[in-house]
Amino acid sequence: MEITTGWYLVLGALLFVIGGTGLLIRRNPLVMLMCVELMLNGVNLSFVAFARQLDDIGGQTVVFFVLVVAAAEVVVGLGLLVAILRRQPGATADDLSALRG
Amino acid sequence: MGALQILGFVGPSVNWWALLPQIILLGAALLILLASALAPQRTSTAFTTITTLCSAITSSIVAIGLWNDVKTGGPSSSIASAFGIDGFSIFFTLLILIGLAATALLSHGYLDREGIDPPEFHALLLCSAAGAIVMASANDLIVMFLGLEALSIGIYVMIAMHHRRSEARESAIKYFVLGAFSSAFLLYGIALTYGATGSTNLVHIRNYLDAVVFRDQHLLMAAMALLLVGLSFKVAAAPFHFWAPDVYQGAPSPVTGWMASIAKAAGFAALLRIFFAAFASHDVDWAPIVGVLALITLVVGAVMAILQTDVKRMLAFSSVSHAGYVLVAVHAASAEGTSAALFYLFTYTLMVLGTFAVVGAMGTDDGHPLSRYAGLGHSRPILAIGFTVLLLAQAGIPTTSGFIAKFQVIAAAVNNESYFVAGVAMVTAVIGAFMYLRIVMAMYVTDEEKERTSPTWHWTTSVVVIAAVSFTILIGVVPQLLIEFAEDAVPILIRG
Amino acid sequence: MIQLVAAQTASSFPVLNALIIVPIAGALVVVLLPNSRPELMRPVGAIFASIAAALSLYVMAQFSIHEAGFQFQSIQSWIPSLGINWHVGVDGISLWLVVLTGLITPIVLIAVDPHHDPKPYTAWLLLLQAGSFGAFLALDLFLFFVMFEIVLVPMYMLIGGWGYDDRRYAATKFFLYTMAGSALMLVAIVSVATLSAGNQDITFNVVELAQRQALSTNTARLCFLAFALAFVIKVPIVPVHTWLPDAHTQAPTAGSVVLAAVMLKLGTYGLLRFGLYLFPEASVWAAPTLATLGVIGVVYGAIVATMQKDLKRLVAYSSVAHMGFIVLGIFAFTTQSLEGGVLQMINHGLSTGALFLMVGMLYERRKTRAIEELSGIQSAAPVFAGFFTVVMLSSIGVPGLNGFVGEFLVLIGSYETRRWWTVIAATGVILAALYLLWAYQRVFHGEPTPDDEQTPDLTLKEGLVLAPFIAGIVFLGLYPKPLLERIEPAVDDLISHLEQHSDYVQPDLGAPVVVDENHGSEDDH
Amino acid sequence: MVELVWLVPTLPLLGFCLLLVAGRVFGEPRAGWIATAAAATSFVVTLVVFVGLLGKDGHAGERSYEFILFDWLPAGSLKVEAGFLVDPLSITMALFVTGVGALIHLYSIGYMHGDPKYSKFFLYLNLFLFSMLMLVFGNNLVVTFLGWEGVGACSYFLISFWHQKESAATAGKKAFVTNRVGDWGFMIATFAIWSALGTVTYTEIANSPAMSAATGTAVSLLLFVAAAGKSAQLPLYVWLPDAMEGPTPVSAMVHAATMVTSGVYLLVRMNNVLTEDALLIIAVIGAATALFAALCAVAQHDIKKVLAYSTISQLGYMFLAIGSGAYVAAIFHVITHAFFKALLFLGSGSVIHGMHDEQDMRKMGALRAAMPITAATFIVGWLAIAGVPPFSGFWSKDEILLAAWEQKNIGPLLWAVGLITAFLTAYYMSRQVILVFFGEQRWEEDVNPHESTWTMTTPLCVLAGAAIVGGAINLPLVKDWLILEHFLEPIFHHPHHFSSGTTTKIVLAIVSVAAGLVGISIATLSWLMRRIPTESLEPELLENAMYVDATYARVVGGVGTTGFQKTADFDAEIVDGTINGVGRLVMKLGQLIQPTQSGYMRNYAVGVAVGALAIVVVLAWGLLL
Amino acid sequence: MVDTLVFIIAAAICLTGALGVILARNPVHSALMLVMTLFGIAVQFVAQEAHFLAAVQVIVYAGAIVVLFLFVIMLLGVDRAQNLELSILPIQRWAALVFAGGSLLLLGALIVVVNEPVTGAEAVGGTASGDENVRLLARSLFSDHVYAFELTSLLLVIAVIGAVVLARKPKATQSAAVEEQGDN
Repeated sequence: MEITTGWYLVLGALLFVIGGTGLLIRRNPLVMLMCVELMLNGVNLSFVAFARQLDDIGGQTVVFFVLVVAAAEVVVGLGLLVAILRRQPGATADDLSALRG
Repeated sequence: MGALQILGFVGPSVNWWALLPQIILLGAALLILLASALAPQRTSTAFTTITTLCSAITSSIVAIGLWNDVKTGGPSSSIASAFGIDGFSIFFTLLILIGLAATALLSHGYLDREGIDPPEFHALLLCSAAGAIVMASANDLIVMFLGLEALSIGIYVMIAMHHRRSEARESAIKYFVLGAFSSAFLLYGIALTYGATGSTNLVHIRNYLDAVVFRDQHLLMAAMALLLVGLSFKVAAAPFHFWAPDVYQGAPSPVTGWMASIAKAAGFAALLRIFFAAFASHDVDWAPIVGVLALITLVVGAVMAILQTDVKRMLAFSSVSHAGYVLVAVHAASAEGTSAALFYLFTYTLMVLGTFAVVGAMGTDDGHPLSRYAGLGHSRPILAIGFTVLLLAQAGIPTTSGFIAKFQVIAAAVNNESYFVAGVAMVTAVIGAFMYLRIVMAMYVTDEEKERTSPTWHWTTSVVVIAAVSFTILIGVVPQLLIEFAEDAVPILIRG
Repeated sequence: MIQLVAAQTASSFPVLNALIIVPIAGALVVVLLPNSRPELMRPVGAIFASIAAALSLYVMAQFSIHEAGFQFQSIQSWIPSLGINWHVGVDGISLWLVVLTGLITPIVLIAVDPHHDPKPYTAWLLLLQAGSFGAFLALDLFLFFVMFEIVLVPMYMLIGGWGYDDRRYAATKFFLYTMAGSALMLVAIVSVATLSAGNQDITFNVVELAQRQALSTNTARLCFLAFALAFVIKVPIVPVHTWLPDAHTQAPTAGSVVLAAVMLKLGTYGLLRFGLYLFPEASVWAAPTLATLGVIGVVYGAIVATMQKDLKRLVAYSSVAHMGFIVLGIFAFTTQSLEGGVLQMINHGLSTGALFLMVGMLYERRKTRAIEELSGIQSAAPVFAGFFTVVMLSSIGVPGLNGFVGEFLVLIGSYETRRWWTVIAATGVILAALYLLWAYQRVFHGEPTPDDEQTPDLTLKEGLVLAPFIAGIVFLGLYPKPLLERIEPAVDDLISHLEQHSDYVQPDLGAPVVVDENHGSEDDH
Repeated sequence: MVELVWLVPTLPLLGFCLLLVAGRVFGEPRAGWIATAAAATSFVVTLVVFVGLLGKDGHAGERSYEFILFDWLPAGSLKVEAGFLVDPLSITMALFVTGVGALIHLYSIGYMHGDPKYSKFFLYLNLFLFSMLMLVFGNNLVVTFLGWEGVGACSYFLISFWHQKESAATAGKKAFVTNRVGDWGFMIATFAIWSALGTVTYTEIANSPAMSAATGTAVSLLLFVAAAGKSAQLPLYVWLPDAMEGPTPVSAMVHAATMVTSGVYLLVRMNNVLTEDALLIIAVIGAATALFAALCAVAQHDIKKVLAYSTISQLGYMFLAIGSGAYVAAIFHVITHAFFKALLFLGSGSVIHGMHDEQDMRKMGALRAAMPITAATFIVGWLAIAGVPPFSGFWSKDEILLAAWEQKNIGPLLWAVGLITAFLTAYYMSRQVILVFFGEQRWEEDVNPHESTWTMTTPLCVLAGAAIVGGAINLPLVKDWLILEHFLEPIFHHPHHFSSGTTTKIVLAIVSVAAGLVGISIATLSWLMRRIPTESLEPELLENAMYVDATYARVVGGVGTTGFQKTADFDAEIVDGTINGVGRLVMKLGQLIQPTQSGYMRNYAVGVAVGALAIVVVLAWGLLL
Repeated sequence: MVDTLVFIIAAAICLTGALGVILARNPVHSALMLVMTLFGIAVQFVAQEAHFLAAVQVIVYAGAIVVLFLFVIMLLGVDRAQNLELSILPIQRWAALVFAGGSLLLLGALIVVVNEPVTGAEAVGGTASGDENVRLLARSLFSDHVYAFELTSLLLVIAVIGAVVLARKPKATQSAAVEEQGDN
């Protein structure tokens, strides 16, 4: 059988969903960050697939920017985590729930 | 660039004049950083504040110039139509610059009090302001996305900069994780839009949607849905609002003000540009769902607000219901509705900045319990009356800008024949009013007349409060000018 | 607003705008007075309020009698892009309410001592006066709504700032209840304006909209209901009246007086000016229901009043009963009933206002409003008792005093179109005697307790404060013609408007059977 | 001369104003004299007007003059003027109102001696006189209503004049509220007349075509309700006995001579709208009241209570007359009754005064020696009311009985009731006279009763005179002697004429006289000579006025109060509760969704994720279209 | 045929990696699983003729980002195994189930209804065909998307500032004395 764009899209979507689910079920903030990365990669894959389908380079260009954004987010996110875990070692996402109601 | 030309490459034309506001802000940011890096002793808050203010003022002057150009020459776009220059973008540019100036003034006293490094704070403030401007004037989804990230990431850091409070860190991480999560959705929406229309450029998307009749719309619809989700998160519309109260409560007050006013405004700017301008041809599809979101947001915001005991949380929920109001205007999917939304955002921004100015000044180590405000009417009558005006304006009492704003939103909804939405909006306004009245009551109706320690007060704060109050009342009495401004600022998509 | 007044179309002095501006200016002046001179606040405020009062009297004097339309009109463009104008004018229906508003405020300012924070107190009262003027004068729906809402704030502040123990609850309830009522009215206002725009440009001009009558029957009815909801809550009509007793009881004396004398009228006035005028067909359609509610209010209010233990609550419920008469009169649609209704608004303002003043004076003396804690006041303070008696009789509706005139016209007018409603409503006069006389007996008759014996009698100042009320009560009771002849053209105009836009036809009342020769022949209309 | 009519009410009004302003300054006795002067002059002026009226030709309808002061309530087609109507009826009423009134003013000067609120009393009296004259002279229903309510208010003030006494205060309130029930009828009647005839002015009503039978009857009955309220007929009479809490002159003037007869006046005034059916009902109720009240009077111990019930009973007579169509007879009785009842009340007042405020007849007796003038005059009054010829009471009562006899439907029955009442009247009055003035002395020595001052006795003598010769104004013996009847003729739509032959008249007269004498003799036997055991003559039932009042009190105090209280609670709990409930409901809703704000960022993420999913599904499948 | 095979294998790698990321108890394992996924995606890029992107993907992601992750993990020593059962939010799992299941259903439904090709749109950013992928990329990067490109610099500046600010130890003056103090 011949692999159409749809297949790639489905794969991307699956990655996105898995990432999302992971963020919901994991409470280790680092892993949650990874899950976000998964989602972004799913999106990247879709972009490339579309680019291919449309025979349009724009889609690939966009992936660059996504990479940058991902990098920036990770840097800041990890910075935050470092700042937090320094004071509350081993804190999980659920431990950070003083603000509520 | 020369070498590329040899390769037969021609870069897109750049309207530097139009870019100038952002460039000024970034320049200021870099200036501040350099100064702090090179200066031997700790950079003074005064310096950074003044720099920020000056940049804000100069770029708003530029923006006003641009406004005149647009009025005469009509809207245009620049850099391969990635960047739109129309009344809409300039409207928001000005709004953001006002917010920037106000936040700078608020932070001035605050940073010294809390021992936060001014250079980084103001640099980040300037950067996220630039991001917001980009978001508002982006003609391209990717540009818009980048602007949004710049705005948000800046805010994450600004929140977390308050080293000494665990609440600050908690709210930072919450906002960060959820923000990243939702921006992933947004990005996916962009991807699907790209797939469905073949471009991320709004102009192209608009033209394409006008021209083509889809075999099946699922892809486009999914795209719209995800874009809506991403942006609804930014503007804190239910059910994507959960972060707002916690984050607002934990964040330093100036940053809270910035989030509640400018982040929201920029989010709505993007929302309007994408849905009202680009997806105009499909409003029958998106308008209803926006209406539903508006209803949920209004109700949740109002009903939750009246349960709160912490003033900052109250205001957080009230800002949620305000988002609901703007959504009602968006839901109208008409030029009238859009200008109503713009008017609302403008007035709301100033109200909320003034409000958080007071809140910031009233802050204590034990948060913002309502009791903290007891007797304020007697201990600081001027401050109290100003705060009262701002609160009543948020409640939408006449002769304040808040009422005119609500009125226009209702008018837009009614013109759109969505009477139900309008009715619910008004009813929730009543529910919300209860919350504002509680604060007013606390200030004026005190059983014991015990004199309280006056809040730590910096004159810059008073400047903001006075400006906000006088603007609120002025616009409440003679709104015509601002209304015309908003009417001229309805977004227009132009190629090249 | 200021430069709008400046932009007045010259011909005549824009007295109505001045009416609204003067108190606001007064409020500003008072706010700017130094805090070190608290004794200045009320006199200065009273001066400005009195200027406004004088202006209102000027309006009354200049008002041309046999003219139906709006007089002293002044229109300035306000928010052109929304089709909103600053449009004020006065006709026979609003004239006397304006005068009442003008006169009441200075009196209460002089009469009632707030005991603390005289500055904000004075300022709020002045703003209240300005807002009330605005609401009665507005001929632009938007402007009216603005004024209708804005008056809530000063009253809220007065109750909250100078009220009694339970003021928090009362003030909030008052504010939210009325605001909730007017919430839907705003939607209706916009709907009316936009839907009747058609191909013409949108306008909020009441006169214009009333002439267009562009709404479909059902839309008009829905809008009318939205308006009516706001107004019946304000009136208030049973069963949405419960904010009133709380507000009245907790409010400071000045608040109670203005609330009773002026603010409640916003409801009935609104029903007349906007309900009947904008939605004639819908009004006729809803008339039976509203008239019924009015009658229920008359009887129910009286019954509940009888059982009150707090003097202020009792008066508050008596207000519910009296306002019920007005509503009945309005929705009986006859010249007499409408004139009676308008007149009754004034009468109720005088008598109930005076009652609240006196209850306030009593409270100042005895620091209680509980009926069972008072007795034999008449022996201790005969003059006070005498004044109270006069006002009470007026409230009961004894002929020769103003209360009777209004009630009588309302009832005789309603008898033709709403016979059985009238028969029941008339029992209200029995109940009124019951609850007031019973209260009077318990408070003023009997042997005074030791504390009561100390009760000082009316001071000269208080007497002077009450004098205008008494004078008005007696004068209106004996010679209401000056009012009636100014009210009548407007009322007839309204009725013919009703007949023109609905299937209602006013029965030809009292066609004279004989022309008696002793004096001029009857005038038919 | 007739034009002077405006002075008649104005003078008492002036007196009122004068006393209102400076009553305390004048003090005793000047205040009293001022008031009396006002009343007296007003009587004189009335006489002048009367003479002026006599100057006109009665049958050419010239004896009806209207004087319009000003437009009172001009509203559209409704035209209500403040105006006076001078005609035989109003002038007749005015004459005895002012006359008797003046005398009672004079009497009060002595009676109220030493009262702390001396001037206030005369203030009220003058105000009352003014209101009463407005009632009488009003040229339309509304002005009459003004007076109607005015006298009501004044009687309220006067009854609760000594308001420190709980009973007095209550009695005043009771009087006003009960009267209000009647006023309700008055108002509705006015409305009905206006909507039917388009006018409320008497002259125009008189010239109007008749209303439809139903309306007519309704109006008549409503008017009768009004009259029943004022004139204390069943079932609204209950206030009158309690009204005796007021000072005795008040009882004499307000509750015997003048105010209570205004009901009669109203019906006579409106005679042309009264329908046959209504008249029958009026007659029956009148008769019933007469009998009932007479029975009650039999067993009273309070000297004034007896007179109070007797008043009710006599009023019943008057309505019996009206019901039988004999308006003249009614007015005639009104006048004579005014004379002798005022006389009796003032006499009783004099007795009470002399006995130092003792009102219980069981503590009196043999007072004729102590107070001869009082005794003599009182006896005159007694003979008059007992219907002994030639005293005035005989003539008027006789005419009423005759009219009753001739009543078409149930004449003889009504007559019989009237006769029994006459018998009872004679009995209980004799009982009173004997208990008070004759028999053995039953008061302690230290009381030493004394005759009253001349200001009090003069009125007694004058009234006594009037009570003797009062009948002369309408003697049936010769046609031309029926002065009153001829005088009043013009105002009647269907002038009433007795159809019976002379013999019938004479027989009936004899019978009634006989009844009276029987009553007197029984009383003498039982109370003076003690031949008949008296215990049996004062049954509990009658002593307590057949418990009617008690029943009312129980109903009002029981069912009424609880019902009202229930309503008040309903208002507080249900109506207000609902509103507060709405608020609580909103709060509940909030608490319902508050858990979503759990503080766990992963929970919040669920909101985003699931929300996104939902929106995608909704949009992709156009679920909202 | 070959590309089918490639797709299937690569897809398998991606999905196992992804599942590994979210299911591994130990964050370190998660990180490594993430690397695996990223490689799989790189392969897919190649299959889509986005050679340059594939390279960047490997270098930036696997090379930089994941290393950063591991670095932080080690730095903070949070490499403890985390038991999923310990999750204190019971409803959370059901919510996740709803999301995952719902999304999969949605995806399935879309696969059924949406028929190839998924989009009817046509190229605007210039063809992406074949060998000179890099040149095309560069051209589009510096023409159509130059503004976005410049914005990334802004983003990176913010990231740098943020990293500095957050990583910096708070000045001893405050940190010791008024730890956990201050207004907001």
